[in-house]
Amino acid sequence: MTGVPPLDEIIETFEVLDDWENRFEYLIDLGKTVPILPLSERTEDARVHGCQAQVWLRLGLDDQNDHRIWIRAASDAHIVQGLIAIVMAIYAGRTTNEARTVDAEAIFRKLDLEAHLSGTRRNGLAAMIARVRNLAAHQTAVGGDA
Amino acid sequence: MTGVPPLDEIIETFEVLDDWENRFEYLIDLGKTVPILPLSERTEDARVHGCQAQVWLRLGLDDQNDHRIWIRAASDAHIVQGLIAIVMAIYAGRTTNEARTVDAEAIFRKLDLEAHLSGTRRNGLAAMIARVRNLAAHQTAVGGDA
Amino acid sequence: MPSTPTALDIASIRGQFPALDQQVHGKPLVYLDNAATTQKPQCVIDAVVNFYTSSNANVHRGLHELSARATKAYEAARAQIASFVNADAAAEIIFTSGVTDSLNLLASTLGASTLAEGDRVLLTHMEHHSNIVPWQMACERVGAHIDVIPVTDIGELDLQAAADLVGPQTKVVSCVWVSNALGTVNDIAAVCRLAANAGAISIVDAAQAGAHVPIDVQEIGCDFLALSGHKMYGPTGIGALFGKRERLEALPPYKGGGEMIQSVSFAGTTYAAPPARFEAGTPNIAGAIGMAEAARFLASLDRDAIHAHEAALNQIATESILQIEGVQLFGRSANKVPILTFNIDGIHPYDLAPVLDHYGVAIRTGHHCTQPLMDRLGISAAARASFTIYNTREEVDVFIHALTRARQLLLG
Amino acid sequence: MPSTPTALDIASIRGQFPALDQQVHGKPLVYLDNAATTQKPQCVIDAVVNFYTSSNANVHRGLHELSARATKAYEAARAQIASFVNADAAAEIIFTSGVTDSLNLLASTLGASTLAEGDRVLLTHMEHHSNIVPWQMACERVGAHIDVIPVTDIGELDLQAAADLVGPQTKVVSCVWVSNALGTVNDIAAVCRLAANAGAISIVDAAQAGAHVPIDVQEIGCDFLALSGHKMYGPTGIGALFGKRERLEALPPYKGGGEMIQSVSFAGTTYAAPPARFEAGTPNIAGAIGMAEAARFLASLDRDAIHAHEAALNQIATESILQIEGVQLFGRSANKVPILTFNIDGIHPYDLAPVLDHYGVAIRTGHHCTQPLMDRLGISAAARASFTIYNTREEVDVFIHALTRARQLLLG
Ligand SMILES: Cc1ncc(COP(=O)(O)O)c(C=O)c1O
Ligand SMILES: Cc1ncc(COP(=O)(O)O)c(C=O)c1O
Repeated sequence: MTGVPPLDEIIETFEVLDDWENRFEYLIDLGKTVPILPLSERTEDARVHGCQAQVWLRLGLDDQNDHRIWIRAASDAHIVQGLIAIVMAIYAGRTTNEARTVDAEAIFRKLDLEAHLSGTRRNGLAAMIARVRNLAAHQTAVGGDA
Repeated sequence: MTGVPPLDEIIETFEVLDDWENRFEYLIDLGKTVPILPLSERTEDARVHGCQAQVWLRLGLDDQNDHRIWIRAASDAHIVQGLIAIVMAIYAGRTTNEARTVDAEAIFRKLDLEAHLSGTRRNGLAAMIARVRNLAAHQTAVGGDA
Repeated sequence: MPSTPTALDIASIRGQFPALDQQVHGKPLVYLDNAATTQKPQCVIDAVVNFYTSSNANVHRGLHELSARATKAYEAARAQIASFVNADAAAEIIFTSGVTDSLNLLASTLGASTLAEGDRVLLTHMEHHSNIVPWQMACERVGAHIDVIPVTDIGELDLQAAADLVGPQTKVVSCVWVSNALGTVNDIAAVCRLAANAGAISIVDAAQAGAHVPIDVQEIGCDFLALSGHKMYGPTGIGALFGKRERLEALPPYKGGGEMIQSVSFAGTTYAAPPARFEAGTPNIAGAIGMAEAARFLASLDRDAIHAHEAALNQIATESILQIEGVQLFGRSANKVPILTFNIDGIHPYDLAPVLDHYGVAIRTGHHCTQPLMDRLGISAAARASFTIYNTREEVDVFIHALTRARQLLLG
Repeated sequence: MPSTPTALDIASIRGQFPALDQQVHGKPLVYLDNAATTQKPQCVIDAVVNFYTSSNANVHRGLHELSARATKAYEAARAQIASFVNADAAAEIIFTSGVTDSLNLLASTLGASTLAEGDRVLLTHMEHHSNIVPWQMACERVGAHIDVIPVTDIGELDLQAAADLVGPQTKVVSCVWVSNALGTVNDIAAVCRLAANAGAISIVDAAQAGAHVPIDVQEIGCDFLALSGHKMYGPTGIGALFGKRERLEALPPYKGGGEMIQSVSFAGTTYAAPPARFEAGTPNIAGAIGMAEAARFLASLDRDAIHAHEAALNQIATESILQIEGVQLFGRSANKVPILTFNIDGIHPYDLAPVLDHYGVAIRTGHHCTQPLMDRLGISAAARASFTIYNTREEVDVFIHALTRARQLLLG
């Protein structure tokens, strides 16, 4: 497992793939690049509610590494797992300053995955982005789930 | 005061009067033919609710006279007083059997006074008709307010 | 039911629904999310537009022409719904904003007037959250309890068990007529009899029944019955609650405001008679008129032919879907409307919907606001394809084809 | 407010309202019943029609294209209303079915969470029944009491007296911004400050403000503010309730049902965060979209020019009506919208409306759902002519002429 590819590569690949089935398969493949979240970490406090699929999201700031954002997450649905990969490509390893300036919605719109964003706050993807933003906004690293 | 004219005469007069102002004035004049309801009889139990104007309505069956319907009523609004006159022309002095077969709404429609009927049950005219009908349906004479 | 239903002219029915005539992702729309909400025929849209363009006014207290017209149209809508459910009188119909609002009205007012500590409310394991949560809230307030009629493996009510659950403390029996998750058409008359025999009030959630089943409250023998406009080809934001006259008269008011009062003073307020008592504030006038038009539309159709058409859709869709490997179909009652709720082994329903969407096929996934039923079925979510009068056999084929393709794509 | 409002092009605004272009009893309609409900511009009607003809689906849990579109449109409507009232976030807007529903939501949930025995709720003597009855019901449940800010002879709030009525037990202050019966525009920011200083929750009934006054909840400093779509050129059956985020988060749920839950089981149910927590069931999706379009329409107008136009209508109508013998005009504040509530000596208002109707003039008569105010004014009913942006000076003339004629007819 080489980990989630960089965001640029993901965007480029989406652009190259001209038919939705291929993009769809790529999204599912992306999901497989997300490092596995051990079952022991899939606890209630890490649950992201509002998604039909189950989603666990743990995130924080890395003490060792410039206080950059780290994300570990998982879902039981392929597509959501793919979306998680993209969220990680967008945010993981960034400083909170960087994270604050990123327009994640615009990226999902560009990738034609906007439908998964609709219904803000009741939707897993939107809730994930909101959690990362919340972390970035408050700047304070919280061990484990923030 | 000669009392409320017979229904036929009212309908004919409405037909002859071809402009609404004249019909309106006639309706108001009709109201003046209703025998006065003494203040002492304008009590809460005789109130008809649901009308913007105040309406008092007392009715019953006449023991002396073949159990025919008697009506005594009053309103503080001219138009409603006129409508009362028509209700009396329709129902007063009838037997309950006769009353049950009268289509009062059709008469008001014919007289182009339908607007006063709308909003059944929240409206004074409709409530008056409903009270008379109720009396007719139950056949039992109740002294005073029925 | 008469024996020879005439064939329905589906194409002509379909042609009345403008939203069906569109493409999605370059494919013709196959709308199979009818249990969530139905599309609207042109006559319903026109009724709403006509109201706004020619008769718009507030109702009941106006003495001018527009207000008289609006009041007349609004009260005619009430009469139309009364006739749609075969109520005794128009005054037995309360306009609400939907089934959820109606059930909250009942739970709140019965909670304040009828339920006491130790009393019991009987629900079923297949209820929609709208027929569970309001009762939980009401019961919590007064210290009453909820009993639950079990659901059998094929998705029917266990009426045998139900009989044992009814006792002297049972004050309310509230039951879904047609399950939005299983498609099952419950023997609602039997449930209402059970309630009546125990002296309990019977309430029918007819959200899904509206579009599929002819409704006769006298035949069913229910005390209350709730409909949502948007699930029976009518507008959003409007619902109708039937209540037997004497039941309505016994209920305290729900919301306070204009129109529901007889007189207001800071010293004390008296309330109007039903239905006004339960319609505080300016009602959804255009909504009521649109819903009545939808009822008129439904009443104008040959209900037996609809039934036959929907039964055929159900049969062919069921047979076809079961040919797909790994399909688990929930709700296998012989008495059901064409609602197919299913999962495919190894595939999360969340993954299914977007794939089908690319084939133009709109289905819904999730818990369908029936989490207790999902628990009962041992699943957390499922996919649901729900058909209605305007769906065709060709659409069943497109659906099955898309599903097969999705399975290939997702199982790799 | 900038000093030189540009002239409004009333004819072009008027042209957007199809219902205004009709005759009544053979006379051009002069619609002066705007405080009861406003007419709808074509853009609002079109927004509703477009939703039904192209994007109709249920919101929030669908993963197909139509549902995504419907959800996006519904949430965009929420954002539009948030911007209309200058809320901090879209999540501070709850869609309800109108001001009456919103005030019941607040009275019910604050009654269950904030009000206790001996507490006091401060209202005013000019409240609409919708802002009285729900509080009477809530107070009765918990043993709280209502205080009433008096109204002066010219129809303004006596804020001096109000200060004395606020005490440590005052938990809620709920006040109308623009009186539907007097036209008075209250100093609502002062009322909200009074509440804040006492640690009480402030609620603004903005039913009449919606169409007439620019709304900025931050400037007012209110905790809650309620709007009805139908009174601000939007559809019937929809309203919006603004609530400060932390206030909404502190409120228990109102109605139970779909969408407002986090999880449901018969063992116990947990609730979603606002705004979902307060939107049980399928919302009035088309209504919300139409209301947002109405807000967009209003926002697109030059509000200063509207204000100037309405002030001119008010002045000319007031001056003219006072020339008619025997006219008593209620509500003489310098700070008012063009609502004229009046009686004519010797004439019952019930008699006035049908006569005016024959001149094409639609006015309302009755207690205007403000019986306590009527008592304060020593009357049981009054006539009301309420003007809005699309009314013209010529219509004022027609109204005054019809009134003069009616007086002759009724007194003569
Ligand atoms: C001041 C005021 N408050 C509340 C209401 C109630 O609004 P709705 O009937 O839309 O719920 C109205 C409208 O009649 C009003 O004018
Ligand atoms: C069986 C059933 N009951 C209740 C409801 C709630 O209806 P509404 O959302 O229109 O209030 C629904 C719709 O989702 C339903 O299917």
